[in-house]
Amino acid sequence: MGRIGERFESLGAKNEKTLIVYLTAGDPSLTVTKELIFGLEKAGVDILEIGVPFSDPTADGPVIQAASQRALKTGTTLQGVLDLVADIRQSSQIPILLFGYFNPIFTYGVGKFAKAAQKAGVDGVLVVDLPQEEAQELRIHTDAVGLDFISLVAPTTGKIRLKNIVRNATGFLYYISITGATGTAAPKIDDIARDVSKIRKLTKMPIVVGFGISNAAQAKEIAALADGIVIGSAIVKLIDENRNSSELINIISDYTREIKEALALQRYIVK
Amino acid sequence: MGRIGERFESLGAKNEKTLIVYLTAGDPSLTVTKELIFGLEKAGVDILEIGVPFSDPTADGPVIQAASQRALKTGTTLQGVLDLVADIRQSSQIPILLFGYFNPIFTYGVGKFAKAAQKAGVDGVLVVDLPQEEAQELRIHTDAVGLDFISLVAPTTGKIRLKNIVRNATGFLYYISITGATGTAAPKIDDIARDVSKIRKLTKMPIVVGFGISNAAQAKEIAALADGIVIGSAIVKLIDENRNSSELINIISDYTREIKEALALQRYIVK
Amino acid sequence: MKTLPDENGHFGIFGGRYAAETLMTALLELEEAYGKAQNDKSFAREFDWYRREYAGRPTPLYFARRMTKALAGAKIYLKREDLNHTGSHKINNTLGQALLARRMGKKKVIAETGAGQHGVATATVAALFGMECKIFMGEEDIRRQAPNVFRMKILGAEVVPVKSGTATLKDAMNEAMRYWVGSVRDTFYIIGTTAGPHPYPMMVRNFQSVIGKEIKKQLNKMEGRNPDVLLACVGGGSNAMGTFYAFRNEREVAMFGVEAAGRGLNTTEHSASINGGTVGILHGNKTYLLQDKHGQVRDAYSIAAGLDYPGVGPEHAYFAATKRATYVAVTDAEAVEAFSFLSRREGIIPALESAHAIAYAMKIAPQMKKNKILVICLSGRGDKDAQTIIETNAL
Amino acid sequence: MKTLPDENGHFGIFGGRYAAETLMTALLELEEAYGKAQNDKSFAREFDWYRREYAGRPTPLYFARRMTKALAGAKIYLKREDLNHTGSHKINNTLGQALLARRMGKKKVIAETGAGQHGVATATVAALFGMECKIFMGEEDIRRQAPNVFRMKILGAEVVPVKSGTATLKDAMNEAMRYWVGSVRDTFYIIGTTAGPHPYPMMVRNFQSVIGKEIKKQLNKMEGRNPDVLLACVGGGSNAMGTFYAFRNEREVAMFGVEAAGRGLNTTEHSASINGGTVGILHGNKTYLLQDKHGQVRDAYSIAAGLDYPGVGPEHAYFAATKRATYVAVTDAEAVEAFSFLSRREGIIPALESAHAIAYAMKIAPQMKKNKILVICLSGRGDKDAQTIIETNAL
Ligand SMILES: Cc1ncc(COP(=O)(O)O)c(C=O)c1O
Ligand SMILES: Cc1ncc(COP(=O)(O)O)c(C=O)c1O
Repeated sequence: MGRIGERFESLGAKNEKTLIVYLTAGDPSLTVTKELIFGLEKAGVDILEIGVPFSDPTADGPVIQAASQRALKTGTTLQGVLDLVADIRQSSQIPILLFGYFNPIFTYGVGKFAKAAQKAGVDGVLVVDLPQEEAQELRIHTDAVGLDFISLVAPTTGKIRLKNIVRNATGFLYYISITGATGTAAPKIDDIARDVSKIRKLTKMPIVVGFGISNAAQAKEIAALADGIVIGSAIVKLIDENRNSSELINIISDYTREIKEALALQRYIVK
Repeated sequence: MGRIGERFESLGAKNEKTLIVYLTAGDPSLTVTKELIFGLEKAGVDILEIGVPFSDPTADGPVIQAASQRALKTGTTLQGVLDLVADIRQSSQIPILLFGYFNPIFTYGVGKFAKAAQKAGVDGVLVVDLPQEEAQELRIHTDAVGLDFISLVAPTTGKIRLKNIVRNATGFLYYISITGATGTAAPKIDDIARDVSKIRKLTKMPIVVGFGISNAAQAKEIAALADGIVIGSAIVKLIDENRNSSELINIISDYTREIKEALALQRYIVK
Repeated sequence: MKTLPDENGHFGIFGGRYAAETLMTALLELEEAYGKAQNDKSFAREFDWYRREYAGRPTPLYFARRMTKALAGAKIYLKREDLNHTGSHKINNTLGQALLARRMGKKKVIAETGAGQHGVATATVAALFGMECKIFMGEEDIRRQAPNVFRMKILGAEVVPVKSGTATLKDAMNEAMRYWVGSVRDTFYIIGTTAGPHPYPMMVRNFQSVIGKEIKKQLNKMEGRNPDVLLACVGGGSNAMGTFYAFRNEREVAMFGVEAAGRGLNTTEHSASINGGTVGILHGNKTYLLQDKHGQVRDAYSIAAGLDYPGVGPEHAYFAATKRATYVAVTDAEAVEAFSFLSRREGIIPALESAHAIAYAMKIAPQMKKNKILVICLSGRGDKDAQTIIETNAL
Repeated sequence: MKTLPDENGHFGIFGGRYAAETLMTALLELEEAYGKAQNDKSFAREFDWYRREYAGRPTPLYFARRMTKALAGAKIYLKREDLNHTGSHKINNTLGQALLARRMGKKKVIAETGAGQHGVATATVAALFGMECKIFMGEEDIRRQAPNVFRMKILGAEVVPVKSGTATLKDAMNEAMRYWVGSVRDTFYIIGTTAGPHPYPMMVRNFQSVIGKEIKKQLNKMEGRNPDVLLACVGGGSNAMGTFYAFRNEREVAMFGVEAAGRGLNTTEHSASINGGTVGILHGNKTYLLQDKHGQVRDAYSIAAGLDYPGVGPEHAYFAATKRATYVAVTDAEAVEAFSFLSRREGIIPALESAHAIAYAMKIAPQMKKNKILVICLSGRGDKDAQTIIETNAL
């Protein structure tokens, strides 16, 4: 079991929900990303989802699109992100997931990538445009080096398909809480409750919910239905709004801490 | 025989060439047209060709088009032109030919027109867009009241057609000296010589040449080949250029006199 | 019905050959050449080949299901002249005349144009047959119909701006005739509608009559019978006469020609020569004209540049006088509404000219029984009218 | 040649279904619905009816006499897709997809567009079938292709301006996919070329394959044999694949796909994904892409907005890799020259996209023997390109 699984296990043992935070590597620069990551870790984030910028992020809403564009403009590359992870690993054991699109990985070379990622200290990958039909191309390499390959489940995912996804899943299941690109709508609690319980019937694997969660109240409410949640666009937006502020790290940390605390309170609530 | 035939006869007897001058009635106004006509008569013009303005003068070049437009703008109508002729007849016996397009006449009423024209003292009509194929519609009325119906012969008129035209002609034959709208090109002497002699072989009727003659030298040269010439666009242009001059009548008279004198000299030249 | 026109080009009291003597020989030669071509199977073969292989004929007779449903009356078919090469019925005629010009050994052609559709169709056949081409167009129309001006230039034609009069179609035709008077020996004048001196109205009608012939054949195949009503817009009248002609002797087929009522028949701003004009002579023929009481031709007006003409083909005048066809008129506003209606109901953007026919169909179809068949000539596509529609703020 | 793609939409190493999980169910449903439609004669009948009666098919295979003569080599035929309703081959595909959408009970359609031709063709079928329609279009393209934007609006479609990236086709497609991710339950995405995730490349190919089937039939009737060379421009590749597909197993038929070399293959300003790209994944499939060494997709450039795309249909990638077809490229300047050449020689104004195919024909036809037959797919008409040509000062 890798860092991701361990984290879910230890939090689960405490009946605590997992907080995953997404940020785009290189926005506003890799140096700041590194500082942000340390800040987030201190603020209590459980798993980091580091976005590898891509020129054509077709599953992302305007906030993450813009972040990717900014990151690319400052020269961020997949190699740069791997180097960043390696650098972080010098002083931190926080579980790290790379989140992105297939083309930069394909161009890097799938085999080479898996090895380099593992060596840098990456724990898992989530490739938005690699559904199970195409996943083998990368998985034969990531599985070989023990990287988790995180699968997405959408509200539109059918029954049979869901079974297959669950069967092949590693790490955790990522349930997309809206039918839409990242950050483009507010999740509906009832739908999430229904879908998560469907998934739950099929597997004991951790289930996290992401896409569109933007504040502590939402986070609390949704986390109650699953094993964890992902905050993405909300953080990216906050980073952008405060890019020139000397307080950037504090602002992000405070925001994150608030959410983490909201989640932590949940363990005292009877489900 | 009407005034037109008599004029050709008397000039022919003196071996003198006929000078026909065209002007657009109502340009710049019917009052000025009347003064111009008296001036022209004094300057020695033999036959007057009075243009009845039409909105769509498709056989006229830019100079006469513009004159027609001006005349229409000042409210000139066919009735106005007939009244003008009647007015002139109070004091003058100069042969008068109306020149124009069929529609104003048709709208006036062909029978009514013929009678009114005859009564006003018009001697002949020349309708540009009434070739022999359509001429009967008007001729049954103009013939009935003894108006000359002047026929055009073009450089493009074929042999058989020419014979027919000549057979039905009254007054004189009007040979168009250019293949083009009025005033749009300079006539070619050799072509005129050839064509006029062709016509001459078919008839004893007077032949005049018009379209594009603009100065005394040309007039003399062309008149030598025929029984007379028509000056049109050149006069209309001169009227327009001097419309605001108190010397207008003198200028037009002088110009005309010069041409008339050039023609008069010809009788001393052996043909 | 006897075959018209007579040998001098008369349709009853209409038509004829009211042309300057300079042009008469050319008109007679044209008549003769056309007569020969009509009797020459190789001309028909050639013409057919170009119509089929180049222009894309036959055009479909399309059953407009959603339009029919929306109007809840007669069954509506659209004759898709908009699908012709260059986008309107005009090519049917320019192909015929250009082939004739070629037979007559003429290497230069001229034409007048208003909307630019006939100009484009002429420039097109001139390019196709390697002829020199001059298009006369009013300066005002050049402004209004810029895309078509550009197409003509791309095709290698010279566009001659006409400044006289109101600088629209009538003036362009005046100027083309003047130019022809001066160039008649080597130049063929391709007139764009069933107007002008004989033999043009007859010849253009015959070249366009393929429209009605196809309708007859197609509808008989689909419905086993003739239409009850034919509908077409009338500018000079070539698409309407092309639609009507094959049915002239079939009394059971009612025919409606739709004129442009512009800002209203009760104003002076319209182009409804039959509904709002009187008999007169213009551009070589006798017909209904918009004119004042002195026989001065009035300026026509319509939102559809191709209908913006103060006369109408003499055979339509004859059809109107003898009541073989009925002539009605629709306003700018009705045409614009119909333009939008057809675009949104059928995905077919009609030319503003054709939209006049659609507009009239919108009036009568609902009053017709469901078993009645209404065929509309969709004379052209409306791409060219984008600018005009923008200016109406109809969107 | 075995039938491709395989059941997962792969053409050799190309193609596939690299799509977000949210879309997967829709893609699978689409595949299933399309499979059913393929086996349903009533779908074929319906599709045929609309192609014939509405779009105006079959389009002529026109023997271009004057072009052939001018180039003094192979006999040249033009497949006249420009004569289709809306002016290009795009309607072949949008009709097919809209009929499928109707079968699937979807009442809303979306599409991306660059030149606007696919947008117009989509807005058209949406109007025809009474569907709600949104067209995603880059702001830069909206500026360049104003007449088409206007046509879409007239047809009742909403044109959604896309500001992201370089605001051209790639970005419009990104945005359409994003919108689809959010609306997939009731919305059908009509992709405009042989790209996108499986089953689009296969489905669009099949819908467009009518082009080649007609060529085969028409040429065999006229010449008794297959062409020696097929030529078509390649943007996403739908008109080219439509042209090629019926001949894929006839080895004697050479095929050339013509990419846009823009300002030159040695610059970064072109759209030649096969000639100047490397393998990658974009918009749901693996293919040749213009990209940097980090796998970031580069901006494409071409004077022809419809070719201005950094990818190419996966089946073309496969044809290129297996050498079944040859992919070449011509520059903006060559295309503009060909645009003018065809306009003036044949009276046919080609789309700037199609002019790329003409330009390559101008290179190879003179080197071919007179008894060889060259068929060019004239994918669309050039009316839409007036503004662009004005800006080049080519006149
Ligand atoms: C599409 C279209 N329809 C109709 C007309 C009117 O001409 P006609 O009455 O000769 O058919 C025109 C003239 O330009 C036109 O372009
Ligand atoms: C006329 C025309 N040809 C070609 C293309 C390129 O597309 P494809 O390669 O899919 O045929 C386009 C795209 O807009 C087009 O409009």
